[in-house]
Amino acid sequence: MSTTTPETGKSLTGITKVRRMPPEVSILLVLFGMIMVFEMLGWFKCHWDPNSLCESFVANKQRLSIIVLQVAVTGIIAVGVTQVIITGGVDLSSGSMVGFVAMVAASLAQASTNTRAVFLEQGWVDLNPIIPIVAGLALGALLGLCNGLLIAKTKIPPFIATLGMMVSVRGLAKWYTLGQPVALLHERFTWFGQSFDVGGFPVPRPVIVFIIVAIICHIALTYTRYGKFTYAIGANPQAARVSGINIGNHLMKVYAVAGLLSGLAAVMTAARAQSGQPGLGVGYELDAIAAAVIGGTSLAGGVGRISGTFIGTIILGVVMSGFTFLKVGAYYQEIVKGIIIVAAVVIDQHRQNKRRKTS
Amino acid sequence: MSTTTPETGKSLTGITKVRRMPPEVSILLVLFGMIMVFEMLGWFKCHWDPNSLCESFVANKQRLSIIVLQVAVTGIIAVGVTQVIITGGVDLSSGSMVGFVAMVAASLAQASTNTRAVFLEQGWVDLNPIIPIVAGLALGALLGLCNGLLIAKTKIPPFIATLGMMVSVRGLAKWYTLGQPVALLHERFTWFGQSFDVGGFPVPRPVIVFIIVAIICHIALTYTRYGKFTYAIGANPQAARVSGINIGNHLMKVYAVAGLLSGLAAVMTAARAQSGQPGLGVGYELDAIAAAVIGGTSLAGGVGRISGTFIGTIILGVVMSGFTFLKVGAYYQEIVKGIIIVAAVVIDQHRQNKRRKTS
Amino acid sequence: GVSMANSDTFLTVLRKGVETAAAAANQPVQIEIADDDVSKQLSQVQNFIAAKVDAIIVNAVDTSATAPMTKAANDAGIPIVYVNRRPDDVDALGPKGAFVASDEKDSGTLETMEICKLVGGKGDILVMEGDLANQAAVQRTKDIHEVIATDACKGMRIIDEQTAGWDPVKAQDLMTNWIAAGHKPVAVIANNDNMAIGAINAMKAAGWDMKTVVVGGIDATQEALATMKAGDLDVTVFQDAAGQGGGAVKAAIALAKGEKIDAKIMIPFQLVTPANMGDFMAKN
Amino acid sequence: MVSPTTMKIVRESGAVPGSEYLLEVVDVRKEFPGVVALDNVQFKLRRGTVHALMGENGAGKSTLMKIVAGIYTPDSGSFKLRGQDIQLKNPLDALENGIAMIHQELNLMGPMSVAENIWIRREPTNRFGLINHGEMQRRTEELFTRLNIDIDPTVEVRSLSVANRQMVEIAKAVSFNSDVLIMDEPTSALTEREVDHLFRIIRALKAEGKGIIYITHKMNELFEIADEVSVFRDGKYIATKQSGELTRDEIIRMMVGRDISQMFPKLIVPIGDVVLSVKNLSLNGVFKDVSFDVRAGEILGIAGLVGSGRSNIAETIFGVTPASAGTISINGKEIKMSEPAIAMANGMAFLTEDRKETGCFLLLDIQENTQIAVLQNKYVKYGFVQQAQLAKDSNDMAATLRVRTPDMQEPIINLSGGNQQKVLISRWLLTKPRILILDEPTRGIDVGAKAEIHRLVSELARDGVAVIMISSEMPEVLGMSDRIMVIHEGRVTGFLDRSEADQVKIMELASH
Ligand SMILES: Nc1ncnc2c1ncn2[C@@H]1O[C@H](COP(=O)(O)OP(=O)(O)OP(=O)(O)O)[C@@H](O)[C@H]1O
Ligand SMILES: Nc1ncnc2c1ncn2[C@@H]1O[C@H](COP(=O)(O)OP(=O)(O)OP(=O)(O)O)[C@@H](O)[C@H]1O
Ligand SMILES: [Mg+2]
Ligand SMILES: [Mg+2]
Repeated sequence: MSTTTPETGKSLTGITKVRRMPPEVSILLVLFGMIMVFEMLGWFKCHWDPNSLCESFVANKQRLSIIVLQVAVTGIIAVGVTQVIITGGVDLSSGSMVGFVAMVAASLAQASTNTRAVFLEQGWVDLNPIIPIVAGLALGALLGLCNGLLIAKTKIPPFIATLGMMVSVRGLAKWYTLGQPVALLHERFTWFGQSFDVGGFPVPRPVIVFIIVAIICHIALTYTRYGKFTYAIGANPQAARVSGINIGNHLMKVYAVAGLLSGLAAVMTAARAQSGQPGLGVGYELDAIAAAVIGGTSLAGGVGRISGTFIGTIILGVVMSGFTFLKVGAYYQEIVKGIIIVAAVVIDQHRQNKRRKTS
Repeated sequence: MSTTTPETGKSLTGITKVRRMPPEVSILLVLFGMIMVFEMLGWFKCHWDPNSLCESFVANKQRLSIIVLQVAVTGIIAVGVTQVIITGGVDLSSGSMVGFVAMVAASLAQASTNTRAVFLEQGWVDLNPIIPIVAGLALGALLGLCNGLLIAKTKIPPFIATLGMMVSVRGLAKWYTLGQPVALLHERFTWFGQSFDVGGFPVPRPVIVFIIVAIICHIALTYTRYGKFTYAIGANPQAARVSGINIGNHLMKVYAVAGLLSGLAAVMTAARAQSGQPGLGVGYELDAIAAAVIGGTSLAGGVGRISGTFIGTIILGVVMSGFTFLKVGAYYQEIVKGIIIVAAVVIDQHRQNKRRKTS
Repeated sequence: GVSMANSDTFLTVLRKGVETAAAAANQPVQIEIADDDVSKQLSQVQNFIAAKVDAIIVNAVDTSATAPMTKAANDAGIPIVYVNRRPDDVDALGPKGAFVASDEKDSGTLETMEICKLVGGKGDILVMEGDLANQAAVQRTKDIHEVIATDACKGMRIIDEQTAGWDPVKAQDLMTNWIAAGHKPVAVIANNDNMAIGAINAMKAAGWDMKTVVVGGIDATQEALATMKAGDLDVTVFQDAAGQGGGAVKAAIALAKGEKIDAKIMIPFQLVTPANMGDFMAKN
Repeated sequence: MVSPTTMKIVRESGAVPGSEYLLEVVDVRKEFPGVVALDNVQFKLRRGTVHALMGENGAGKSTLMKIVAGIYTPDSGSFKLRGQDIQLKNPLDALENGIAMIHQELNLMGPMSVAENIWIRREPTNRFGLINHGEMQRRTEELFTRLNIDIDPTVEVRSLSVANRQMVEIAKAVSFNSDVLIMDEPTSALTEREVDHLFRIIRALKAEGKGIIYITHKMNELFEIADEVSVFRDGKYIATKQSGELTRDEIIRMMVGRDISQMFPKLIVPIGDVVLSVKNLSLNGVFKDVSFDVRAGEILGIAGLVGSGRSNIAETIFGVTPASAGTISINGKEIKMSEPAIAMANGMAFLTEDRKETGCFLLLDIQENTQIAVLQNKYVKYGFVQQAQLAKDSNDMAATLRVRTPDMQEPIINLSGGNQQKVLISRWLLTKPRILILDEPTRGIDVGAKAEIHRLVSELARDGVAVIMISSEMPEVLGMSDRIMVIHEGRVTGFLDRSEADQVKIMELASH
């Protein structure tokens, strides 16, 4: 949470200085450790069972890109929810938002080839892809703002406010086309979900978007007033208020940003799925929160960094790909996944405490 | 985990003398208000659209019993999760526990008529219903204890610990019979899910269990040290520690109790559904938390009462039945449900503040 | 009153069938969705009984857990009709019970047998399962294994079998992971069309020629048929959702009127291939 | 080495071994990252004595006491209780062996009632093991009458003012009737009256042969109550003396290692015209019809007994608790103070009374804690924070106030109480306010820094800042104020000019 580099500021008294590594270091090690483990397991496997093809886990272009791609959407959401959690709140509605916004965006991105396009009568087909994208982002921001308003104006706990939104918005997603999926989207729109090739290396556009979003938000949280206030509110709302921060207004901003990012995630999902389904995004909110917490964000508020969340997200991706890599049986995957999530946090925390002691 | 924004105009020392009037009163009014509303809407409806049969909402034996029955299971879980939340924690794993425990209990409650009974070879069919019940409770308590151990020993946030359990235990539920449901249970077991008749009034056994559980836990929280410790830890862990409370040990107890109750809920569900399904209980954890918060439990910890949770649970039941009563379309139900959850909390909080101000 | 297992693409069509048929008979319907939760569905049925509906139509979340609902309805003397999925207690539905359904076992079998035919009964195949907590997924996967066990298809070998939870995006990711793992299947068998299409997207993204791999799904959704037209999807299975919905309503109304009707109406699955796809275009 | 449990049993059996010292700490060492909090310190406590600990902020007093109370475990060193070697593993061991502690930072459970807070873990139970609330109530009232505290045992602690919470802490500690009673700056939030009463309690305990460890930064208290004094400096043990054979200056020299003027003489500066003017300000149930002016360069002291409403008045003026009636005008312009932000926009600054609750961002580092308020209007371009410049200025500010820390990136939670207070003061000084409201500004601050702060405040006044200073410390109010406003139960009972003001007059007005 210390946002200036340890080096600035001369030691005030004769006391020996503390060497501070950024907290990401420890979680980064967890990530590497995990990759190593998969690498080794794969190696053993290939030696024991004959009919398994021997190949490296990470040294594989497609896998590298899928590892990130399959969590890019979760990651975009996680970047937003990290900010919410830093304020001491939580956002359970992001998954539902993905569902609803994806439906709306998709409905505006349909190709005229679709004889049952939602807005066929209005002739809203083959539209410029900007329209569904902007619509999606706007809708997301709007829904996020609703969260913010509820929390700021009515003072109800974010958990309950966003839980309500989670239920209602999922309802909206189903209601929008009465459960019908929205398919056959124009490829000028689905283009955003595809990969492009860089020297034989497939780079998925959602990944690029994820990285850009992460960088922007990292800067915003670390170097701007917006960021400072976000941390302050999470660390001690009363003190923040007495320090002249208008908590209500700021929370609305933060939740709107989170909503905007959910909207972006939704657009990306629709572009990838090449369709909108009311069921899209179920459970994404928990994955996103998990990514943030694995990355060192504290649900107590006041602590957390986007860089950590980024790594946390990658960890989730590695786990998923690792399972298919090792052909872990479908039934065991969930069991193990839960254990890994917990383990990651435990190891990370353990290391941090140790470092604190020994430094 | 959730720092709600400090109320504007609330003194830092807080200039409010808190009247000793039980907080349930306000939420109870919300409940009555809600019932009134449904009653009136139904009345209007019956006058406007001809082919709707005119009848009262509450003055209907079957409906009264189903209102409570359909939330009895959620309620039993909510009673446990309330205690967890009071310690400042949260339990996301209860839903998955219901799934897994229900499978196990059901597998031990099958009738010999079932040619594909899980433990047919072992001859474990037509067992005394005590066996599946005890097994279920024990398993629940054990899983809860795992939560407690994780949180007490590794000091990771309850949210992440129980999230991990949520994923893993759901995996166990599916793995247990590789997704196959467990059906054809012996009626000596399903008996517990049925209603018995009191003067033409159907009284479901799960409801009885729910009420008993609620009363016991209410006493435990209000009149025993177990209760005081629970509140103290949630209110201020540091203070609790310096007062000589062994936080770790106590948390383990609380989570074990929560697990035990999830196990009980699971047994009741299996008995009622007359089968065990790996998908049982999905999302129950959120309903339970919602019930607790609607009932006035604060996710910040240190505040909450079983009596409130009880009323909160009933409110959820009234909402569900109310929709069917008014023939609200499936798609609108979700939308409205979310709104109602939020509204209930808002109204309750609003009333409480008003009362404070004016006292 | 009508209680649907969930609101996936297929059941949505079925629901539409119910609504249109009801509208035709100007019989008001109250539709609830159980989100794949057995006890929720049971509660919904009990709520219907409390609301004294004329008849109850149930699209069972789990066909092995229909007994309590049947009993509740019978006790209240309200007709109950099971639609789409064949309840296990089919012979114990009583005078006021009926079902309009197809046998879930057929779908997976039809799909796999056709694929087996297309690949000449041998080669590596990948299986994409739906949500493992969901009966249809488990059943369809079981069918796949049974078909492959037959002599005709012995040559086929399942190299991996994973769940994508009915979700096209998850399916896409899973397929990409498989491609990354170097799998070169002759066929991909999915539990439903959504996942099949996801898999197709992934394979196309990886630059595979869809002629070289057989892909099968179930449901024959609009999107699926379009994909089939494009030559990407090779097999899907059609089930007359709308027809079932309508049939259920007719049966329900009849029972409510106290008329005597045949309590077992079977509506078979039909295999859809590029050859006969034309017949189904308009149906869903 | 005896186990805590055996020791406990021995104690309960009443067979108290007659060793000269209740408590002996030998060569105890405790390190925190970058800080040697305690460097092989010694400490001995006699029965029936009050032993004062003195030392600058961050000297290690609280740390030592936390070790004694079993909250921290020392890195090395031995520990004797009633002559027996013993190792306390947790607070429970300490409590059961007759060591109770009043913490410097209040440690109470807000949402629980006063009675519940005091008797937690010791609730009276009936024969079914159920808690007997009536009995608990009775015991609390009994305790309160004995200590002559006037607080309703059934109200939630969070609804009490800081001072009242402090009293609850004291009552709780006493209720253990332990042999060793540690008081870490118990009077920092109390006024003379409560202090006098507390001393009466202490003397009684002393008479019962109990040992009291008393930490304070208030010299006069020291000479009034302490028998022995131990002085610490930078985590090192300096010396132990009979308080009788010591003078103020000697102690200060031992503490600081050099001579300093321990009371800063206020600069007499020309008073400008009215900056802040308050008319008939009222807040339902707390205070009523408060009217006063503050002029540029003037320091208005607010005196009053605990719970008289001083803090609430300040809160209302700063817009934390909007008034129910009355007006606030700045430079003649009436302003509706509904949010602190508005007050700050009008050049106000407000150092709150409760460091932990409404001051520190405990999880954030010193830098963040220092800069948060000033970011409202300075050091920000296009939303970006001018970190370099800001770091330098905060650093200088911290240096002037002599904050004891490795660097500005240290989480403030790791600072000693007094050092936290210094950081909060620099937070507000950075904003260069024109109206400065200080609520117990030197609470828990050592003599050296106190003089420093008085100098700063007085210089601000010279530069034309209007200052309102709430203080429960008579010498401070008398020494610093140009005028003193006295509050009694939420009503202004009079103004005293610097010339006429003295302790007696204030007390009269404060308690009618
Ligand atoms: N938990 C901690 N982590 C790191 N450093 C700490 C911790 N607790 C105390 N310190 C450091 O140990 C030193 C002694 O702190 P301590 O609280 O004992 O001082 P003190 O004598 O009580 O000061 P004050 O008079 O202000 O209360 C300080 O430099 C403080 O920064
Ligand atoms: N949250 C609260 N609930 C009820 N009464 C309160 C609350 N906070 C303060 N009070 C009462 O309001 C009056 C003013 O409190 P305040 O803290 O302003 O007094 P004070 O003069 O500042 O004394 P001190 O600050 O030294 O405790 C006191 O009677 C106090 O007990
Ligand atoms: Mg201290
Ligand atoms: Mg005060």
